[in-house]
Amino acid sequence: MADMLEIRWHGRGGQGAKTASLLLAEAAAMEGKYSQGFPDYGPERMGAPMRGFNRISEEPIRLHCAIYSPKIVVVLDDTLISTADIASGLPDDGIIIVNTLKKPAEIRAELGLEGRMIYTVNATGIAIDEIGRPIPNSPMLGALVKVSPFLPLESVIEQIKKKFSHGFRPEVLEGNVRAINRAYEEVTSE
Amino acid sequence: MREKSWREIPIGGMIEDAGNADTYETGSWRTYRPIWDAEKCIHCLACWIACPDSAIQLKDGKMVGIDYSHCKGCGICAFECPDKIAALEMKLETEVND
Amino acid sequence: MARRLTLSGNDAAAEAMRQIDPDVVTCFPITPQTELMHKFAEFVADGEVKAEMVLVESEHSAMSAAVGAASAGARVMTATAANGLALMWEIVYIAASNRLPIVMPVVNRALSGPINIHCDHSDTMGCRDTGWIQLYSENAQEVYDNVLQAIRIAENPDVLLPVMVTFDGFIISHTVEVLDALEDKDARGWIGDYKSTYSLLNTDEPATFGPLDLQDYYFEHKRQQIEGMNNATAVIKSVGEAYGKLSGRAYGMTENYKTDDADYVVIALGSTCGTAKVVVDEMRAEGKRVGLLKLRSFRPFPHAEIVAGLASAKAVAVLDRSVSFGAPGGPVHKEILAALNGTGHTTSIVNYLYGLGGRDISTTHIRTVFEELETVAGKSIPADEVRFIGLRG
Amino acid sequence: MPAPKQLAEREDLMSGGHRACAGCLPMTAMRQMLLTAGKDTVVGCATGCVEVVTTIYPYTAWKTPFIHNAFENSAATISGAEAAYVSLKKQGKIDKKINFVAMGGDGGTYDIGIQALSGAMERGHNMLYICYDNQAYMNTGIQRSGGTPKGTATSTTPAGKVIPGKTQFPKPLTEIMIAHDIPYVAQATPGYPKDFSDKVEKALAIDGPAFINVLTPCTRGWRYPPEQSMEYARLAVNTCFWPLFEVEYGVIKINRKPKNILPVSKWFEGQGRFRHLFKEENKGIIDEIQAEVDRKWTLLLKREEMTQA
Repeated sequence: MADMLEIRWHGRGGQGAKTASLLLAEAAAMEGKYSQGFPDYGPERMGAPMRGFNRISEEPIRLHCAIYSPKIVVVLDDTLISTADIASGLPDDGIIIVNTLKKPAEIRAELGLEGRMIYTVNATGIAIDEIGRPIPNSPMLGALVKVSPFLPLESVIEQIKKKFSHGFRPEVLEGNVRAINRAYEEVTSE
Repeated sequence: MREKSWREIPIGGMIEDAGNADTYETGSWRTYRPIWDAEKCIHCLACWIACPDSAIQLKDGKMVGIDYSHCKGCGICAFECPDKIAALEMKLETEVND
Repeated sequence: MARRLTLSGNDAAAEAMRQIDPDVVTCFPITPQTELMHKFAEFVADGEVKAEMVLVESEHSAMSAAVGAASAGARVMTATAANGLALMWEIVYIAASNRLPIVMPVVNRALSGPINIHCDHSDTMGCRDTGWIQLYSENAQEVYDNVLQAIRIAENPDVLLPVMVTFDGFIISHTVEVLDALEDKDARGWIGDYKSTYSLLNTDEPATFGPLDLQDYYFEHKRQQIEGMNNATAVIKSVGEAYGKLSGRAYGMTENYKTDDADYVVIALGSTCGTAKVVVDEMRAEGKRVGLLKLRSFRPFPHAEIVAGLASAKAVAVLDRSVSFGAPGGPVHKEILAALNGTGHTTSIVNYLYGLGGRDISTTHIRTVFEELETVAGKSIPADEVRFIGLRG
Repeated sequence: MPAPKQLAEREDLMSGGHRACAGCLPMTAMRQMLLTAGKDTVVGCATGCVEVVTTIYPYTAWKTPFIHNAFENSAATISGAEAAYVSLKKQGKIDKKINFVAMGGDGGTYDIGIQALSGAMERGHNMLYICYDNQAYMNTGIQRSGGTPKGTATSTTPAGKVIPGKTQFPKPLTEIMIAHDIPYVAQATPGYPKDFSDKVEKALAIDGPAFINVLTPCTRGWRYPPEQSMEYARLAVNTCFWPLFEVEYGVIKINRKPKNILPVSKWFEGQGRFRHLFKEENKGIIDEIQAEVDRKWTLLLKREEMTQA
């Protein structure tokens, strides 16, 4: 299972962390990979900190326990940095991607973290511009596959199209696609 | 009815023979017996519609007798028979010559 | 031809239900079963199924209406979890006693209290003597496969018993993963038509269902039920083989994973088995002879497969995800001891209680269990010795 | 509309040989219901006297399909059977018209079964629910139910030195069913067979859920001589304790307005369960019940006038 990629998403209820993790699982499967997507479940409602998870592998995935040491952590809301233990279990070569206006170095300072790689992108801004709503999950998927190219951008976009082709206006779909592309371009490293 | 083995009966407690309670005789429950006087009877069927045991026998919409194999002797029939007609009378089983 | 899908366990069950397209589906929502029924309700709303969906006011009525519909000759399904299963419990017995082949996915969840929505097996283990067949599923793939097989098992004339297909709440029900599904025509061909022996709707041959059954016949009817459950073992195997020919995924009563020469064997059911297989592979790579015995069918209980699977075992860990309060060990443990009784097995058997209320069981935990087995081999373990996994001391 | 003469042409679908008490009026109600509904009728009954006495394995008194499931779920069980019918009909697998009748005693209806009943009515199944109300849990030994009248001596509300029988008025079940806004609700009794038969016929003809509350005197539980079962049913009507009325799509019609309304004490007299009420110290209870009966009867007359308008 050495080749298995594990990802943890941090967000608040309503920001789409669960949707993003499920969407990513589907996109990976579409690429012929094996995948899992699952959220933490509790009684929390809109606004509460919550987490989503992914496993992605070339081989069938048998593990059904919690993810303790993700390779990548995606943070949908930078206000979580001070409250959620976002670096928990992250190995030295792990990656953190944060939706924020701040620079990676500022995030590193806030976290007091050494090692690992930190990336930032203004996903909320992009979402407001392109989709008209501050839902950062789609652009963060774009940033994620840029930082760790385990999936082609096209397959994520394809999955988004599938997801939004039913029951959504075409503008929403197109906005999401633009948002993913922009985040893919705009995500910055240290 | 001979008690059957588990291999001989339908599964799930199904009873396939609708209305087979008919073969179970409750007539022995009686202490009083309704005696019907065909001459007096006006066939109003007040007894028949009230009988809890389907024991009033009809033919072509007219009363023809009492099913003593099921009649429990409750006496509703005689009570419901119009007072002026009085075609049904309850008698102690021990007093009735069978 | 398989269709590769990415679905949660709940959606996998719903997908199988879409293909089965029962005549009647009764339903009352309970976490973590809700999304299964949401998905099926979408199929109904979109006209993809012909099923009549009865949205009842309680689980008690869900099972009651299922009994009514099945008695009317319909193919019937419902689904529930935990407290919902407990509320329908009285009628769960009646469904089995009346020999109604109802199939019910049960999403395993801790049975209160205090109230908890996460996985353990206290709900279905509490139902193990209701007369239902119980198939436990490791992942979404098995959820889908088991639901399709359950119909054939339940409706087999030698069986005619209801089937619970269980899967772990959230761990399986809410995890999206990859599975292969049958093409619709293959699934429909597999399921076939259903013709019940009796039907309330047959007014020309009226029958009485659910009579008062006293000292003179009740025992005979229970004996028939025992026979149906006994017959189920062969039927589960033959259905599992036939399904293997159709789908490439064959099933048995158990999955004996690398147990053939194993010194140390873990016995478990549900999602934990997947995690345990990973540990078995890792430890095998390290040269350790370890294996997993996965119970797929808990009712009927797979005695023969267990005896075979433990043939070489020096020590065995039985993992229970529910408590049998006051009994020596959990329900699975007791059954394993009973299965080995009289077979001459001298294996050391240790009972572990784990995962109550959704407490995670990790690869590290399972590795520790195997390591502990190495230390107990050859020792006599008291039947009432229970060890705990992941419990704060 | 069927009177006994017309019903006599039909097949009696309840066999003799069931084990009900001599003089059991619930069984008379069953016969009358079946004569009206006919053979293409699926009947379900809650656990209780009727179910027990008619289906002692290997015997059944039912000549129609019959199902007993449990105590509290007669309405849910029949709603499932009806759903199966709808499904199979939709698929072209069945064609003929079938009636669905769910039943329960007052225990199985007023009390333990009210949730399933309420749910089935709300869902709008095309079925008739009949409560055969004998005003206590007779099957288990005459314990009080939510339908037991105030002042009644039962096994669980005995007429004691301190407490003179049941202290509460009965739950107004018929009114609760009217409040469900279903197409048809009625009160009846086999003591008036034509009225009851008319109501069953109407309820089955209507598309959607219907409910009939049927007062069925119980010789054992009420403690009167068995031959007087029909008479006690009629007395309940003629004292206005049990008005015969129906509510069709919200419009109330009183089916029998007694010319000489008798005092409720006339109905109580001769019933052992009310004997203690005639003691001097309990007279006030009869007055209280009479006042309540008067109030409800007056209100019913006004409601009839109001809804007929």
